[in-house]
Amino acid sequence: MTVVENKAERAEGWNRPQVIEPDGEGELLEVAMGPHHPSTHGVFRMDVALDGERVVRLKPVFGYLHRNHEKIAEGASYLASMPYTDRLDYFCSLTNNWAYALAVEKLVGQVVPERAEYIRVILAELTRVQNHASSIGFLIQEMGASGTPLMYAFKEREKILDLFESLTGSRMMCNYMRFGGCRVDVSASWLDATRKVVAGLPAFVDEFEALLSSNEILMARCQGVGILRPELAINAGVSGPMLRGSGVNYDVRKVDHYGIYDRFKFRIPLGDHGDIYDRYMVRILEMRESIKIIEQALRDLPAGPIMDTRAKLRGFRPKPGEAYGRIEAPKGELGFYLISDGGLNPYRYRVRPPSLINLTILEDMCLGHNVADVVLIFGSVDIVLGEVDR
Amino acid sequence: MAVDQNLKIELGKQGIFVTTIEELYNWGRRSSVWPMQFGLACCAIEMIATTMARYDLARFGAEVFRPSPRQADLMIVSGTVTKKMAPQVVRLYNQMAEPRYVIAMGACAISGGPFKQGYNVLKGIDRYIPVDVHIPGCPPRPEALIQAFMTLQKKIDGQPLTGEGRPRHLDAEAQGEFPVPEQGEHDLEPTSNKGVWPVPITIR
Amino acid sequence: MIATPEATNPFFVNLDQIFVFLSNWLVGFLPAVLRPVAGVVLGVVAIVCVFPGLFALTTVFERKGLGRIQNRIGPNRVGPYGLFQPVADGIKSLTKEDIVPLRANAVVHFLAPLVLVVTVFMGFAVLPMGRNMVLVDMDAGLLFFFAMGAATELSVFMAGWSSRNKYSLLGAMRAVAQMISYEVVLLLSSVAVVMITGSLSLPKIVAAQNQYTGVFPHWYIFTPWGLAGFLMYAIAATAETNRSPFDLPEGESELVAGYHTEYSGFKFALFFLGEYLAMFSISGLGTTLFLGGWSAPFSFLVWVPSWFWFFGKVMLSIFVFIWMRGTLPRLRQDQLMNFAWKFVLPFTLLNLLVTALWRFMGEGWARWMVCTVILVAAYVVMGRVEMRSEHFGRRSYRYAE
Amino acid sequence: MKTVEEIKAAIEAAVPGAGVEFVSNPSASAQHSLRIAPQSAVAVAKFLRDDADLAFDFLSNVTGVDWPDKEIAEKVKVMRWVTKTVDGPDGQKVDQPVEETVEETRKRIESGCLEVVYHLYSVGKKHGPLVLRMRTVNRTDQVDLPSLTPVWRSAELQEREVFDLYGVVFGGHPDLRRLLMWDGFKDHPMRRDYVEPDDFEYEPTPHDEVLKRAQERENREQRTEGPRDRGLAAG
Repeated sequence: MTVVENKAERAEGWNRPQVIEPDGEGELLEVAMGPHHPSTHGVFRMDVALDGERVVRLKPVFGYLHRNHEKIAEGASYLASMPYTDRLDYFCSLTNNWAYALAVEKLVGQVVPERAEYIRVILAELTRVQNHASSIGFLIQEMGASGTPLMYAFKEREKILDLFESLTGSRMMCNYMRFGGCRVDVSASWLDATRKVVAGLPAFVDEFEALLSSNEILMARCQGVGILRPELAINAGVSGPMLRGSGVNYDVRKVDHYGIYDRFKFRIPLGDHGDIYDRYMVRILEMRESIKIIEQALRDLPAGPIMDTRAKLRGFRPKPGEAYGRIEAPKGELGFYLISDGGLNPYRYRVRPPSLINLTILEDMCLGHNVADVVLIFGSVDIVLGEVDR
Repeated sequence: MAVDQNLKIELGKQGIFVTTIEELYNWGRRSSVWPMQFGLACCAIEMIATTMARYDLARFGAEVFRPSPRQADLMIVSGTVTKKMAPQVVRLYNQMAEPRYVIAMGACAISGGPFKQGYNVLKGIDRYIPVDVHIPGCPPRPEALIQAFMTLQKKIDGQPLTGEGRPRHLDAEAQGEFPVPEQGEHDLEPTSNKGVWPVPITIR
Repeated sequence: MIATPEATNPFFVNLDQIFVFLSNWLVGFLPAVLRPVAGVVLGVVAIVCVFPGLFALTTVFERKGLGRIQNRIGPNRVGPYGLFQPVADGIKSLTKEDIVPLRANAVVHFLAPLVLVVTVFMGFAVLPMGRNMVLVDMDAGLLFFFAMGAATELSVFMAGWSSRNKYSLLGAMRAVAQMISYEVVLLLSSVAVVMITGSLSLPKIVAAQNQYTGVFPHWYIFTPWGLAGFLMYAIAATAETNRSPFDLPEGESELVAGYHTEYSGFKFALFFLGEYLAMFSISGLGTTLFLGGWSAPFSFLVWVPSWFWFFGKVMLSIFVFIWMRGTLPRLRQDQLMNFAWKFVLPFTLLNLLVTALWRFMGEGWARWMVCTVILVAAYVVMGRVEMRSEHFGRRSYRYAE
Repeated sequence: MKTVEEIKAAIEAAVPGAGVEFVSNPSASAQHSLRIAPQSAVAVAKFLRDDADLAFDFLSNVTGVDWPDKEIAEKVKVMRWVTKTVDGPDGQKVDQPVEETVEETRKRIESGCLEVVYHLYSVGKKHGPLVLRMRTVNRTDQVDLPSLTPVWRSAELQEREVFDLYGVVFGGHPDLRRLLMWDGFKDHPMRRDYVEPDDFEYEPTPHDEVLKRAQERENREQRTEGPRDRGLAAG
């Protein structure tokens, strides 16, 4: 196997993947992994060319779940798009809600009451915990562990979903946040239930780690595989745990201080190698930090209103202009870009999907690796097709 | 050729169990429905949740999710079928071995659901393949999927092996392969399989 | 042997030999010319009935066991405790449509599952499943077993190649590479037993282990070389039967269903059956070689029928297989091969040397000490070198405020 | 972070003839943007990325926007000679041409364009966003823009998406294919004048515009296909 650098692009350094030429003679085996394939988290296709079992070329094909979210949102009022955001990244509907609400609030300059901000933080961090747990579960599932870690993750996820359901009325599609606040207030009994669930989370993470982190097969499969260099990661717009796994200290919660994140004490875990294991560990450590944030938020939750009294939901017509709001969603930087022409509907509604952009460098990470590694690398990116194709 | 129910119950009390080929066959089919490991969108997550510890579809003997369509009996169309994906869904259905069943899970798989206005969204998978059970909801809860599963079992139980109402795979004249739609310049061609889905008439 | 009151009790002796008597009794009705043939036929029928039944039981056991590991219930709707689940699966598989892909090689596609099941069944012929319970007491029984076991590779490759499916082909390639590599280890680890026993006949190997010091048996697993050999055998057996963590040939997440991707209906069921039968036969052999076959674990338990011990030990190893499946992720192809050729095989060869030492050092504590020290030292050194060369290990992480 | 005006000055100093234009954003977010000329876009982008102070190394978001051709009706005051009856000097009525200002409505079509918006952040300096915009000449034939993928790899898939959904052709993009729709698809569905295939049944109780469209469609179908088989639907 010879790795040939593409000379024309060497000047730019990281802009194109290296070209790998097969050693042996004979044809390459072209395999279309997907759109129906057990490992693609839904409907995603990778056109892979294999030399033996080694990947020589990999072209992702998107769009199998392109549901025209942006087009529909441009024909609907601002509030009517809120339920659609739930279905973007269907693991984390609450963070999607928040990102959209944040963008609209920026557009019209609305303030959010303090209690609502705290509730948002609690829900977003709970979402992060359940998303990371299940994404790790899927990753290990892809490694062939016949579902046991996934079952453990989903056991915990169900508890968190119960909290969501009792608060918002739906397990997955919460449709909870509003421009200038939240839809319903949390009750004391909900808070008690949340405290109970949160108290059990550290034990769950410990159990998870005891099962997985020092498993030698897991280490052998993950360490040194799918390395992503920090320069390339930044240049390719990679965000979230992927970026931090490559050792880049960039977390929108710390950079933008949106919401009230500057009031909480938490740390950003960083990996040094940028391989699958680092991404996995960054997710585990982020869960621990999220639990700390939830505990602080539950402790400090103030009383007060949950909606800005000046907020207007019906006949909502922002002044002409535009706004780009972003948050640190569990999968990375989730942004909404809105252009208003003064009408009832947004003139342009754009989602910056972290899952799609994190896939830009999929080929770079996979080249030269095994088919089995491709599956793992893809799993470690942690995507949701609803967000990739929108 | 049904055994008299009363006689059967009476014999059962005496410790003699009577069955017919039909019953045995249907019992076998219904007790071992292996779904295909196939998810499309949001509903797929609820489908996974159904197989997980709390809801545990395995109780019905249906936890053996086969990744290969050849070995699967049940296709759970879980989520939005886009026009880009529809030909593949039909192809996968064609690849499955008879007897095969389809559950359309969620509003999108039934009718396009909230994304009905979309230019790339297929307005219901029953336009191309026959669906046995529809589950409403966006997404349906895991309980709903279990309910659909039990409905499917009931449906299988009620099927005679001969005569009118026999399942498709025992009908020599029935259609076994369904035409795969082509992706045209603006839309899928044809937009529906008229043999499976007669265009509904709305009377206003 | 310490003769406990029960061991000499005619009732227990009869119970132990019940199948032998039964067979002799049935054969007794026939003319003397036909008796040897009839005895074999009867044995074949017994094997063909018992092991698929055990297979059915094991599938339920596995699904329930995995369920227990994963905090759920498992099948419980079909029959009491879900016990009829395999019956339903069987009826379903039998009546399901059989698809042969258009471009597949139909003959080979048809033969592959048959080759698998038939050869696996033939392996059972030489396994002693109880006192005097062996179908063919062959002098070269072990050799026969391995000869039959090698045919499974052929079947897997036939299946993968004839399907004309890329995933099948990849799966078959993986399977062949993996099985041939581990076949070597499987054989060499058994050679140690042959060296000590001095016979390739499996009943003789069991007889050699069926002795007791105090209450403890003389099983080979209780010697340093035997333990090492058993561990290597267990690893190779897991790989040979394509079980987790060595289930690469059908690695679901990457190769859809591996070599049997294109198989449906009853042919697929045959593959399923063949896989489990291979598990039984390889566990049976492991039991025979290292765990004393049908002999009781303690001298005061010899009154329990010998066939009970054999099947008990086999099911115990099946349980370990299931346990591993519920716990461990899968290895990668190159890691698997590295593991076979760089660690397991050298260690097995070393074990042969140690076995030879054991054989010629004579009785006494010295040989225990020497053999144990050599094996432990080799294990530690080789393991360290292996891990260090790959740079694996736990890591520490830094935080940014 | 420097203000947008300062950045504009810096760009003009570094890239002569950059043609940068300041676009104000009147909304509360106050995220003002810079419109750059397509011919100097790559140079500007490289400067923004490599400049030590700005260091916009993280391209977050690429958005396509469609500004369709607008029909502008404007009232124009026109001087015109009008014959008017005026009182003549001798008391008689005389027709005389008089210059007069008349209001007239004129319709003019303002050519629309496709716009691409880039949101930049800096990972090292932790500032942003800087909004860059580029416009094509029109929406039909001159839809070329330079690709910024050579500068930020992050634009690769997003520019493909804009090409797919809006039809902006990015020169210099390494792999410009459709991203979301299938390859044989001909339209650009996110454009505002795109007509989606009318292939769904309307809800049981349509009203207003939806009812109109539903009836139109039914009429159309009856004309083309004739009466349909009602047997199954009735049952």
